[in-house]
Amino acid sequence: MLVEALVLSAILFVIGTLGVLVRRNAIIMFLCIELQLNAVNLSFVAFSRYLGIEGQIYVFFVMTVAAAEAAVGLAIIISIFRHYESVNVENFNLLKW
Amino acid sequence: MSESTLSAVAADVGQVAGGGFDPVLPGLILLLPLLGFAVNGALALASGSRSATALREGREEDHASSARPLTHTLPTWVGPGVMLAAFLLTAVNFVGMLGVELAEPVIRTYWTWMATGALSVEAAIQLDQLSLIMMMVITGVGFLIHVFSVGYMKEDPGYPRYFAYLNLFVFFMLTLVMGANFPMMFVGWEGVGLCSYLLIGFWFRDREKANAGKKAFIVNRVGDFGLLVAMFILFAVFGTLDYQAIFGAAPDTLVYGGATVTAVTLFLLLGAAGKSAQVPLYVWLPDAMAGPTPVSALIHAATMVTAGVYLVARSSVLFAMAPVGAAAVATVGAITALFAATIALKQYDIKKVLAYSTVSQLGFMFMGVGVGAYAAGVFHLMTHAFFKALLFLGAGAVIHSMHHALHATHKDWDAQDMRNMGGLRRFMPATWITMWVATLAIAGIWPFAGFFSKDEIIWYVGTSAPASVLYTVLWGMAIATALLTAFYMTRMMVMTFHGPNRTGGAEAKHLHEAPLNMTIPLGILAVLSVFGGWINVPGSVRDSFFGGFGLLPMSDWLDRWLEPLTATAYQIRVDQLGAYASTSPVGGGHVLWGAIATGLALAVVIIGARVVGSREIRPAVDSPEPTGFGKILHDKWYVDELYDRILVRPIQSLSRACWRWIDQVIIDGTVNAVGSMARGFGWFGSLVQTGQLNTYAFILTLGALVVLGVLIL
Amino acid sequence: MADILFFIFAAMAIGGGFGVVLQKNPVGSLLFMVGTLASVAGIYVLLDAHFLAAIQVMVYAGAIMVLFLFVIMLLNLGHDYRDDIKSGLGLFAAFAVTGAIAGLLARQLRGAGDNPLLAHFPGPEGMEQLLAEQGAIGAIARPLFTDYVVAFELTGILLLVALVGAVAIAKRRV
Amino acid sequence: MSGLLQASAYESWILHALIWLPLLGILGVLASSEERAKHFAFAWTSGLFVLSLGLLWAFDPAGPLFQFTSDAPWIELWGVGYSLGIDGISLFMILLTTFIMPVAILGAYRYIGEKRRAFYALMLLLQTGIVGVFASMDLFLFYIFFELTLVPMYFIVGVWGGERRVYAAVKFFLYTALGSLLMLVGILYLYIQAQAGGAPPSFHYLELLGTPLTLGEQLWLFAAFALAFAIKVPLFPFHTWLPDAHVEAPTPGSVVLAAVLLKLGAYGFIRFVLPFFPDAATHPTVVMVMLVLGVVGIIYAAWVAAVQPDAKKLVAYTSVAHMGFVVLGIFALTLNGLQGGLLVMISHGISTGALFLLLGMLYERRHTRLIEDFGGLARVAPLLATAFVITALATIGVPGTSGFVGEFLALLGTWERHPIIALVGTTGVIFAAYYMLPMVQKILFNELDREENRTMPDLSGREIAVLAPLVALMVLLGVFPTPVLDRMEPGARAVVEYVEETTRDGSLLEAARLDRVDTQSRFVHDSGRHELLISPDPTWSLSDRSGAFRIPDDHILRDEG
Amino acid sequence: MTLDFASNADYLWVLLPEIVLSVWAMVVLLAGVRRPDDPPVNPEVLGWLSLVGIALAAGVNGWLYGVTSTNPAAMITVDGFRLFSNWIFLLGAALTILIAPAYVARQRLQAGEFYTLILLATVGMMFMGGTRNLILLFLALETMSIAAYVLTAYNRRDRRSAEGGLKYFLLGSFSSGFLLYGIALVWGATGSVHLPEIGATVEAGAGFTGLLLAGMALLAIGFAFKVAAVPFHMWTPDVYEGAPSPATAFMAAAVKAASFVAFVRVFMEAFPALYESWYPIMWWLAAFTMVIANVVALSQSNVKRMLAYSSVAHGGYLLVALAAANQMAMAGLLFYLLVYTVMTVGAFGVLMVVAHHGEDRLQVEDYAGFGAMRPLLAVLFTIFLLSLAGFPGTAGFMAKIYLLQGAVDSQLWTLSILLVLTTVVSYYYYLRVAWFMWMRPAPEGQVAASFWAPLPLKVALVAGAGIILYLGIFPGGLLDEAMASAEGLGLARDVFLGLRP
Repeated sequence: MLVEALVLSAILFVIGTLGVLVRRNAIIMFLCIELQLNAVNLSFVAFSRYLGIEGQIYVFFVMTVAAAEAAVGLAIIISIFRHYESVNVENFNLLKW
Repeated sequence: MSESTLSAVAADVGQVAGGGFDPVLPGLILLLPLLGFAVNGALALASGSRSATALREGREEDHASSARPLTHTLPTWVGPGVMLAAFLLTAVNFVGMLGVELAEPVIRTYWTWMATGALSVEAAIQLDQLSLIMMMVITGVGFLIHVFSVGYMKEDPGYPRYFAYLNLFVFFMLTLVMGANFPMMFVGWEGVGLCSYLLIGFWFRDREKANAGKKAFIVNRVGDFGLLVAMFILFAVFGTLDYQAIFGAAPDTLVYGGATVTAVTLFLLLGAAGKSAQVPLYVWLPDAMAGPTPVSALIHAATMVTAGVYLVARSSVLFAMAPVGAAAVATVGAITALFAATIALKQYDIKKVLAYSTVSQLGFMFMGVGVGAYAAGVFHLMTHAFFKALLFLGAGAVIHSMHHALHATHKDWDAQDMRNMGGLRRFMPATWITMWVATLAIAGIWPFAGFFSKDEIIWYVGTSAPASVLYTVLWGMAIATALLTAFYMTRMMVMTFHGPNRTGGAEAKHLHEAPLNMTIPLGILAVLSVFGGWINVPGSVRDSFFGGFGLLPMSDWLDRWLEPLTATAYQIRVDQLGAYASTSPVGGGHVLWGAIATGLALAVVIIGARVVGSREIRPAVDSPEPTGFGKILHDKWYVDELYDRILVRPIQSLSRACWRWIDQVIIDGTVNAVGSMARGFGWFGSLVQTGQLNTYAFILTLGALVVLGVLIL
Repeated sequence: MADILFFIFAAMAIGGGFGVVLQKNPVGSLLFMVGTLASVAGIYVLLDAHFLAAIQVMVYAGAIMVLFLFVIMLLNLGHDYRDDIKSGLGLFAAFAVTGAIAGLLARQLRGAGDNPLLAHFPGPEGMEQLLAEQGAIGAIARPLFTDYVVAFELTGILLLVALVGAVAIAKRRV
Repeated sequence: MSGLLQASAYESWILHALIWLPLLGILGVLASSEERAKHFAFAWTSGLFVLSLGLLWAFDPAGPLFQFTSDAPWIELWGVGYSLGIDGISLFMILLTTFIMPVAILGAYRYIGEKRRAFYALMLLLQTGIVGVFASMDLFLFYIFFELTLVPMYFIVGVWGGERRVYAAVKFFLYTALGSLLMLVGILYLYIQAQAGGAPPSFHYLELLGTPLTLGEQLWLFAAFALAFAIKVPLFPFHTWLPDAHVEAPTPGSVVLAAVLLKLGAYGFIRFVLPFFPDAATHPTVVMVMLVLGVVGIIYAAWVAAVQPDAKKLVAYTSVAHMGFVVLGIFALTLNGLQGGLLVMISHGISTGALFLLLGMLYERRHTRLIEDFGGLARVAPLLATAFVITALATIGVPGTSGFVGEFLALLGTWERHPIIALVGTTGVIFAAYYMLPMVQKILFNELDREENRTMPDLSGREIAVLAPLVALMVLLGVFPTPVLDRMEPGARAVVEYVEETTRDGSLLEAARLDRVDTQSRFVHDSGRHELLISPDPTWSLSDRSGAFRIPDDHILRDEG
Repeated sequence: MTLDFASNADYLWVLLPEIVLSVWAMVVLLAGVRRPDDPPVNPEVLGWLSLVGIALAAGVNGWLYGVTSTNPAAMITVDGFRLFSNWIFLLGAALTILIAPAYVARQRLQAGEFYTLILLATVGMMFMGGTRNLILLFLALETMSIAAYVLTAYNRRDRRSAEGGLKYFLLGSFSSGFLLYGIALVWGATGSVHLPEIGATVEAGAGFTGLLLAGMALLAIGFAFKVAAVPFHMWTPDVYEGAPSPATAFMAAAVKAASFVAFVRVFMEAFPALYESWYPIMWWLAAFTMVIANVVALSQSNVKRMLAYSSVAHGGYLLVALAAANQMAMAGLLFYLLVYTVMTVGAFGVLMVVAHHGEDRLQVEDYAGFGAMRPLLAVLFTIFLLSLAGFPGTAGFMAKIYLLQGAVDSQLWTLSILLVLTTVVSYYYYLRVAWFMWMRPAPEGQVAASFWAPLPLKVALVAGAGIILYLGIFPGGLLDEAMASAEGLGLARDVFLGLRP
């Protein structure tokens, strides 16, 4: 089941990546990033079954990070929404070139 | 430096040279003109500053109206004074040398000039027969011309500057002939060129004159290039540049007629041709007449332009070893002589006639030294110095007078155009007589100096290499040139002094004889033009009618005098080519051909006087432009135009092209293009920076893919 | 049985993932995400990580996703999704690149089960034993507060940073 | 004199003083008022010049090759030492620098109107850099000083320059920096190679000397070094920065640039390129390329100079031509050529420096540099005209001036090996007249046809004081260059002979592999006139590194991903 | 003191600098708290207060030199590399705090939180430099990153700040995902997240190579993003431009330094045996980064953005050290980071002065006449620019030489030449600022008073310039220190060249 889980993890990771590439809604992009982290967590868990319980602890930490990121990220999104009245990243191109 | 000067003086005083000849203060001969230069130069700066101040205040300095300041009276004494002293010193040394058989030159070394590695060039002077003869001519004629200049240049605001330059010139000329090695000679060589440049452009306000000076310098530099290269080859072969060492080792080191010596001689010839205004580098000399006339007399007739002859004579050993080189010298000389003579036929400017005449005569000298008759070449050099200086000074006196006359009436005629003169003999008889003496001398009429020197050259040209057709041709050219010379000189004299006066009535009143300080030098030179030729009369001639059946004081004196220097060359020549023939190419000996020559010349003079005298000459403004062949001659065969077309302009265009295209477009263009490209790339690169998050993420992912791929695959 | 369950969960997770990416409505995406998280939680259970499965559902799906939803609602983003997904070349390129990455990763993962190293570790049996001995929570808690105490403390700082940061940025009045 | 020098332990402190005292002077300049800064700077640099004059007496041509040596560790980790020492070559380069500096500063009294303190501070900084380059015996130190000269010059050109000053300054900076940075890689390569046998790291000149290198390596390194120096010299076709920099630079900047900065390049060739890479430097193709570039530079630059409407640009191009002679002299690889090249460097420094000063004086008076704006100046400014003419003559190498001796020796030396090249190069004397005389004529002679020029003042006392020593030196060196030649000869001879001996029988590598100590000592021993001894100073005594280990060649340049 | 980590209490000692700084951060946070109606606390005071904490941490860091760890399995090391990098972070933080107050005051930012975030980010960095555990590394990295995201978006009145923050946050988290995935795979391949253990496993060939390579690639990607290597640099210019200037300075200097330190430690301790595999990656990253960043920087007219590209370019130079992977290069990297931190913060300090302590005058044209009006500041700026350009006499030169030596040691000729060539390119854009500053007249109406530099900023600038010049002339001691600190790292290249047994 290890390989299967890993492959699933990879697929989820890539789907997350895909989401970041194709979505323009900042929140959804962030959501996709969360999906990536989740995918990695799956890898950790899959490995942990063979390599020991540490993997689950790592997942625990990753979740913490994800939560922290969520807090800050959503704060930033709120902040930018106040300026642009939008979360569509295509509008955010004051900084370029 | 101070130590060296001290040791130089010590060398002068203390040492006694071998051979019983003890030169008296030879260094001082050099130093005196330099001293004169220093004094006059300082005065010139002072005077220049004063007139500059005047100029700034809005008025032109005019010395003629005000009393001559000290800066103008002092040069009168300093300039000629140092020359007199130098001449006397030279004379003392000359007399001292007369009494001894000097086989080796006396060399005085003052300090080491350039020494590195194998090369060691000393600041040394060499006293031998050749250099002393030259020094006598330079200081003697030079002194006379200085005296003449006092009168001639009196009213010129640049008077002290003039004497400074003149003194400096003499210094360099003396360095040229006294130097004991090639580089020392080269110092003088370029130095005289420099002074010539400064003096030709003396009246630099006139663009033409300044241009002439520049032209002289640049053309001279072409010659200097040859001389430099010759020195390089000599150093590469001999490892030294001292005369004694090179000439002593040359016969053993070099192969007769070998490529090396031929190359050396050809490059030396290039150098000599530049300085002595030989084809193809003669073009600067006629233009050099832009300078004050005494300058023309001193530099462009008597001394500097003969440096080439001196060089060939000095390097006689080398030329003797290189038959091709020697033949080239003779050929160049013959072509120059004939060519210049034809141009002189149709010139109206009195100085231009003399200029081309000088070129022509220098050609004679080249012929002489080219065929190995070094003594004859030097002989003609000497006599030519006398009569050509005389001619120039005489012309100077004429111009001086004409200038005054025209100036007084504000007539804007050319003071040098012979068509504006005529009948001047009434106003300036002394000038007239002395110039006729010189004319007869240059025409080669017995017993004037030119007869002996020129005919000697012609003789040697014809008899030097009996087997060679070349020399026979040259001989014919020489004779033809001699006849042309007689003609154009006569033409000049007639147009200037005879016939009716064409200056105009008002002007004629102002025509006058030159002052004493100008006529006395003329007189002395006239005497020399007569008797100067008597020092080197061949024995057979001396015994004939031409020598008054032995009445002449000496025979072959110069030949014998120069023998220590020419003996080696002569020996090589005899070994390789055989001795000179005792008859001319078409038969007949010295005396016969002497008679023929003088007879022909006399005939030409008389006929010429008749022909020219009978022509109606109108002032320049009324004269028609010459036509036909005459125009070609008048326009000097269009050589200047040719040079302009094939050399000067192409180089200028090329220069401009180099600048505009290679420098600015190709090199700078490339550099700037690289810069612009980099910035362009930067701009282009920054375009990826769209500000779009998706794009960024995409590129990031793409990068991730690449990294993954590279690492995994 | 476990395998069948795994594949069911996996399919759900993948489907949910694509739903997240391709659903235009943010709220829809969010719900798909919850589904995925739940599926993954199921797989955690299959992989003997029961505690994590619970946390996953509670913290991730429960707390974090609600936070997202809260923000979406707060910003009233229900309507702002017309050109929310790239189309055309961009979409294709994104699929190509991510597909290639997936391929590469899959290629590398192929033999993971045959890792010789695994022989040195207790493996699933050891894991089950550990869980049996210490319980799902104890097995995690013991190393977390001993071996990984430093990391644990660091998460404290991390959260402090997030806290301070979020407040500093998002609070309405300066 | 020598007693005084001995009593003050002159040789132990003079080089340090000459390098660092200018920096100290910066404090003085900054502390003085805007008005006084120039006086202070002038006094300070003059004092330094007087100090440096002692070198003439203290330097013993018969002594060891490198004198006044000192060695202190600086960055021990890399084996970088604060090592100083000069031979006859650097001696005169240093003297030239210390001499030109006060002259340039005095000449700039009126030219520099604003931000004077900054200007003189930069000049002093520049002096530190230049003297440092000439006095360094450590390549690292050398490099630092070499680069250090760029910054003050950049600002001097850029701040006080003419209209296109920024372009010129940047071009100057980037051009020269490009070359020197590549050289830096070369230096590091050499440094690594020298350690290959397990020797301790060192950047010391004598330690790096004789590092065994294959011909291929030598050619690469030669290229890296030569590019740096060729740009600096500047050699055709890397010369285009020079006219721009010269034209835009303020007078003192031009003076220093022409007089000293260009010499850094030629000095580098002599000091580093030839002895370090003898096989490459004597490789027929390389030699031919360098000589041809030199000759092309001589003629091409002369031609281009001749058609310049801007007098300063004209003079700038003449610098290129002159440095062509230097390159000829260097790559002729003969003693005479090298000595000639060195003398051309000195002479060019003096005469071109003087020309720039003169043009600067004209510019101060008329605010134009176009030749056509002048004419007939000899009448209103005879003193200036006199100085100008003498300088011009020295520039075109009329015998009796310093220019001649150098060019003569350089060409003579070139002829010994490469007659055709020398022949073509000699035509440079013709073209020198071709570019210089028309300018002289158009500026000084012809009719005084512009009203503005009629009221132009002649040289002031200060200007005379600036020009007089220059003119005097031109003549003095032309008449009596022996003191210079004598002192330079051991250095030049050592270079030539070292190159000759290490390349004899085909390869330096073989010889060097067999006994490196021997090749090194050959450099410091001279079989000729002077008995040259290694300095007793043990700090740089040569260590035995025979049996040098080398990385196989296929490891070199193998770093593609 | 010798620590064997038999008890976890030893971590208290070994983490003392971090603990001190964390505690102090909270102190600063509390000190900055005011009721809404009260006037805000003076940022300068808080700044000095923060500096005290940094000084304390620095003191403790110095004390750590006397501590040895006997347990190689400990999560936190006390090797020279950590301590040296701590200096860098502390210095960067201190300088940032010194230059920040005027900006903070003028932009009405919340000073307490601002400094707290900087200090906490520094704590994260110090963990990054000190840890050998990948998970801890990840946490530390996130601590630093999240603080950086917040700092970027900190100026809520400025939409550019918010935009930069969002971009940074999204892309940063995105890349963190890669990094984390890399950690997971490496753990899966080797069964350990402890760097020396991983290294040993890899060297023994015991790990599973397929996973390992993928994991290593993902780690490289993650770090490449953090150090802004081309093509993972896309966020840098935007974020640097958008962020408040002190935050930019902090990110460009310390954040980048921390990322590099972690990058180096991971690859040097865990994967030296795989040098041959990852070396081409570093090579190409370095090459691309140097070339593209420098070239693109040429076309920037906004100085802040130019400095952003310049920062990317410096990352390229540092990557050369990574490609060289020998001790010399590692020492060079440390030295370079230190110098780079100082000069970057210095440059940003002057930039802020010109920009009115805001985001107003950032174009290069705005520097016209600066030299005439504020010569001293302009001289300082020139020194920083020259140092950034790597000019002799400045520390930047010594640093670059150090890197070059490392590269040359590994015979990376092409990279070395690329490095110097791109350095020449960089001269252009650095000098361009200098020429506007010195060689252009000031626009009408510009007065010297509009360039206002408060005391702390001056202190920072003078100190920075002093350090730059001192290290440019007497770098010896610090070079030795860096060399000693890099002890044990950088064996990778040596192993491969066969120069060492």
